[in-house]
Amino acid sequence: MQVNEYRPLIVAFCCNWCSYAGADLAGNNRLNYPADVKIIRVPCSCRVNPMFILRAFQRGADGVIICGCHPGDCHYTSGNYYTRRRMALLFSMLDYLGIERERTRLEWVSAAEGAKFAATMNDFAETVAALGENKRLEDLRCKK
Amino acid sequence: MHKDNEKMKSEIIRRSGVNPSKCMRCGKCSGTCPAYDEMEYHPHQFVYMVESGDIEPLLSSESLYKCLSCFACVDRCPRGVEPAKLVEAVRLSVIRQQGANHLTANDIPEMLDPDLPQQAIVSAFRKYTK
Amino acid sequence: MQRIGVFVCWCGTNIAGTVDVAAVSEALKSEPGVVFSTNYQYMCSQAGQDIIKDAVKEHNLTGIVVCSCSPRMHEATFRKTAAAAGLNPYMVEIANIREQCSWVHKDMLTGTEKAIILGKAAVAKVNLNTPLTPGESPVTKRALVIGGGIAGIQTALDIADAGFPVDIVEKNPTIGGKMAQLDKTFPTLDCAACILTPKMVDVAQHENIRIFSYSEVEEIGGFVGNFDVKIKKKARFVKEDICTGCGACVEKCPMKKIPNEFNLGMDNRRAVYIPFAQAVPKVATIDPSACNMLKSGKCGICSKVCTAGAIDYKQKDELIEEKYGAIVVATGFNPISMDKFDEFAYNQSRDVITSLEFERLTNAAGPTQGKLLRPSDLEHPHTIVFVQCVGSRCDACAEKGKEYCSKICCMYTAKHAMLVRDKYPDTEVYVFYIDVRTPGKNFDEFYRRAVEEYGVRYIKGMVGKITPEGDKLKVQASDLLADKQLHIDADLVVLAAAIEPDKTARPLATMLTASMDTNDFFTEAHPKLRPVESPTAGVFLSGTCQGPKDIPETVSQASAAAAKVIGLLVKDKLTGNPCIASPNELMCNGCSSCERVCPYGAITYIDKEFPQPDRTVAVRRVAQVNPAVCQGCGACTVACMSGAMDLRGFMSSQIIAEVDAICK
Amino acid sequence: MQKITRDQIVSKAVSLLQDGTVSAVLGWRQGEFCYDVTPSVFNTAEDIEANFVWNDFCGANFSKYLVSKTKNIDGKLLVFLKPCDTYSFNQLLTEHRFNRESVYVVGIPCEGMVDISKVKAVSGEGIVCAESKGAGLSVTTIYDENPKEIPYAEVLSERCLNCKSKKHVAYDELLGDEGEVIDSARFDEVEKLESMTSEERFAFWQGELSRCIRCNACRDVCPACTCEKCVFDNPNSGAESKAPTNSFEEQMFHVIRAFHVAGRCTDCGECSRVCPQNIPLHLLNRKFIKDINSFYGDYQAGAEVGMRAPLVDYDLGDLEACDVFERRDSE
Repeated sequence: MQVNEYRPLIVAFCCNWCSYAGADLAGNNRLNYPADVKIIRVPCSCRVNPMFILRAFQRGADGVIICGCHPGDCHYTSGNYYTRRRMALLFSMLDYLGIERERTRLEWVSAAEGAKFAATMNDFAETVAALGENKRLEDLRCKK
Repeated sequence: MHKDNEKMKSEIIRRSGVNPSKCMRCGKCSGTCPAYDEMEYHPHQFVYMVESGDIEPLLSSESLYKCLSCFACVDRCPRGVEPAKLVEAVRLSVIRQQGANHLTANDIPEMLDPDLPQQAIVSAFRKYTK
Repeated sequence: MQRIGVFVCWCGTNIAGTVDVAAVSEALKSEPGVVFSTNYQYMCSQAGQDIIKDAVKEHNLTGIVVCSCSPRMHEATFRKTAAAAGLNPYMVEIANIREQCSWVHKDMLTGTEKAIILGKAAVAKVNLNTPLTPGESPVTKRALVIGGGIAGIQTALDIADAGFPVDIVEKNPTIGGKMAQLDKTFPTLDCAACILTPKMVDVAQHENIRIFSYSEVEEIGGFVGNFDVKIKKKARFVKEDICTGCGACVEKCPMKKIPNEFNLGMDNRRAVYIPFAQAVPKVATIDPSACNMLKSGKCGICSKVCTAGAIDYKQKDELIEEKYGAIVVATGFNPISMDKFDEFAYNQSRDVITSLEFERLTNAAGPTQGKLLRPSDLEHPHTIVFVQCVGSRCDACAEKGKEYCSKICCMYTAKHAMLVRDKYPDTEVYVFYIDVRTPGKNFDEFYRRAVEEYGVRYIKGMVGKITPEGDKLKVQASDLLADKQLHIDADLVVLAAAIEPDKTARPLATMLTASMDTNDFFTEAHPKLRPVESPTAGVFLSGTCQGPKDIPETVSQASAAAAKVIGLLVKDKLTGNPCIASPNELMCNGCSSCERVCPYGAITYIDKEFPQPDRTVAVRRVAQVNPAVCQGCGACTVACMSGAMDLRGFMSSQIIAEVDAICK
Repeated sequence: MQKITRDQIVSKAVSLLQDGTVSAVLGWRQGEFCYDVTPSVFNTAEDIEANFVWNDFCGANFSKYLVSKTKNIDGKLLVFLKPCDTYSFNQLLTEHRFNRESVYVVGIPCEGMVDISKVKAVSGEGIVCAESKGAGLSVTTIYDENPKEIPYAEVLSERCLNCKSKKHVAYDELLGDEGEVIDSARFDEVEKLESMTSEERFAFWQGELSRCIRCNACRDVCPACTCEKCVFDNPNSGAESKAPTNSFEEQMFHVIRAFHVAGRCTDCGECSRVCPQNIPLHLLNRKFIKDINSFYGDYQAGAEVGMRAPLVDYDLGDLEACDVFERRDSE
């Protein structure tokens, strides 16, 4: 790998019960995905406050992905339904403000879907890398 | 499915507004049909044949004209499939093929006859503009 | 400021193969709060855990970061280690550098770089960790079972046998439910009463069980382990403890023309009545809408003939308040109304009946003493038509019927058809079906026997129309396989009506804050893994209130629910998960947003006084989280606009710190 | 212009105060300039008769003031609400922000309020008098004592030109006639933005939001922003910041603010009215309203008390986040 090649910074919020376990399964099966992806564990995708996502962008993240249990499978029965509404509206708003819509994503990954987790992360990292640096959103103060 | 059949199927589905894949093959439509004995293809077969794109035989079948449009099948279908509307749509296909008796709204004024009942105008309009 | 120790695990070569563990422990040394950092081959081993314990003592650590495998693997292990070293177990955070780093990346450089960032995020989080202690709440060792059908009976018996007191609330004068009305049961054909009534007697005689019959639940408060329930015992105008159930009052009651609910109105009962011979409790009940004495004060015969002196015309509804640790819902089902199905002439002919009515007609204790006679003229029917799926499997948009399969109809119809052919071989029996569904032990064999041994005629095709004509019912249907129209002159038509949850279930669900689906069936906490629990802690589901079920399934679920209740009641205290929501009252707006998104009903509101800077006192509505009920999902934290609601263990500030550490 | 006169309102206020129905009146009082009208609490009939103002500049939505002004009141507070204000009133009641019993609502019809910046654009600065005259405003400035007449159509504020409802959804008493909900074109502007390219939109918002001076006026006036402690004032919230330091901070501030009121915003337009930099903030709120209507069915916050806001509700068949753009592009 070239040292100077641009690599995006990606924050992934994963719910503890499905998607975080899915990420673990991807690890168990040694399925590669870029190291650009850094996972933050939350109990449920509904714990993800839009403020966290904006904060990540502000601090220089190039892409933010939220992963939760499939609809109907939420450990807490209905958390991901709220996530779905919140993120649908937030993503639409970010797009409305002229921020590339490909920088945000919401995916349902179950604990059994290690392969889907890896594939999703590969695809998302590639998409975000193709967009280049997150110039429209970053907060210059926080850059090195 | 043959391409022409596929096309005709989607045309009939569009015109009738019926979704034949909702059918669970209970046969209540045929069970309730007063014209059953007159028909070569019975209401449930109509639904099944449209769903599988087997429309040719329907076009040439007398059954099309045996349907009384009593809508008993529409009323009683537990799945809301509305077989009579399918029969009507297939019938229209045949009528269309036979001649260009398709109307647009603009054609109506010159055909109007003061003695024609309003209801007839409206129902003809509904039928021939589809 | 925290004093944090960082422990980087090699996991043999699992981590060390792709991550330079020494570099990671070295890099994390300079993170804020870190006073000690090391690495070791197997942190989870006894030796590894000892390193952690020693470091805690030696360096007075207040927080621990372990860079190792997934927290789903060893978080519990390291929390125990911390506790053993005298640290609060919730001061431990794990950086997952195996499953989410070394195993998925091939390159040492990127692997190490990522491991350091994940470690920094964990350190940033621990810096904001606070010691957490799980809340405790006492458990009232008593269970409430709502509904006294076979589901409620089985649940109550199992709980009571385990040594816990149980109360059954039944809205009817007797327990027994629908099963008491049945004749035989599939697929073994044992008589329902023969297997049910001994259980009813067991319930009545069990020292741990109280039956509140002719009673309803009025109000439910509290939470898991500590429910406060108000039960209304409706006045039955008979003193339950004195009545011997001799039936003298019933015999002498002059009001003889009251439709008998137990026989579904196919015969009559008196104004004072005992639903059936084996009723439990076997106590008479006076129907206030029919009794002359209660309506106009003129009669009083029953009081005169009652030698025990049990009749009490002045009896009032009684309100009972009791505490429970667990509540089991067993409210059961009813067949749907046939009013909307005009095509089947149910309201036009008495000889078109539902399957439940058919059960009573063939039951030896039923209106015809078990002789199969048709209701209109009490003649023996020679041609019987059974219609399946009446009102089941209907389109969601249709105005009549239900979308789901009622599950039990295929089997009981096979049973009915078989029994008719067995008792009356001269009878012609037709079953019109759409599909025959027989998934169950010995179910398909049973159905095949009906066809092969008993000669029941199964015809694929839904009946289209039934027209009463003279003393016959003209049945018109299409035989789809033979492709021909059938016209059958039937003497009796039996409709397999769809089943729906009892009407009392919906208001009960509201009282329990338990969720329901669009069909008013109770929803499970998890459709596969927690099928007998409601999402509301302490509320359990038994029988058809959760979905259509036959008797064996109902009994299995009833026992499963009982096992869950016993598992709860056996505890002296409930220890909660300490990672729960907690509101900052000073910031709370009282807006109810959090309450609305909470899947568990854990949030309530109180009006609380707050001293103001000007020495006055202001009263504000503020949220309260019940620690015994909250499961810690965090939905409320995002619904809360002011940020008053936070989640312990996953506080907003902690997550933001992680975000910042990753994005630095 | 306004159908209802100052005299009608004043006599209603005085009689309710004098017969003891209410103990104080929330109304409008003259400010520094003729077009500068400020919300104020009146305690005496004399004060009302002398100083109560009702004209084309009484745009302020009083609902929010009820949260603080009813806290320590003995008896009831009389409040005059225009139709759009009543939606905020209901929304605040839904959120239990004040006690319905402490308020006496008199609904008053509204013919639309004037945007002073639009007036100034025609008349120039230095306005000394702006009075209703026929179908317009008669404006005198210090530079020109001959009054200039400007038709209302030119100076009505954007929110009034796109008025969504003349119907009062809450009141104890109504002055004048009940109006109707209006089929307004208020989403046209949002649609225009949606049809731009991503770059154009970014440029548009960058142009608008970079003018933000973080004065917090939009938040302070917003009837949906009644938090005991606002996240922007809370050092622990992760969103606190008193002054913008770069371009994204405005976006972050305004996205968070719009998100916090999403599903609760009644589209009263106060944010845009008070913005000293004339940023069209309502276009952010309307975007959420439009999306909510399109994704989850029509919803008007505050139409009734006790409604479940779309963001604290869900449907099993809700739109997936990834289908959001497809939905919009197909519209």
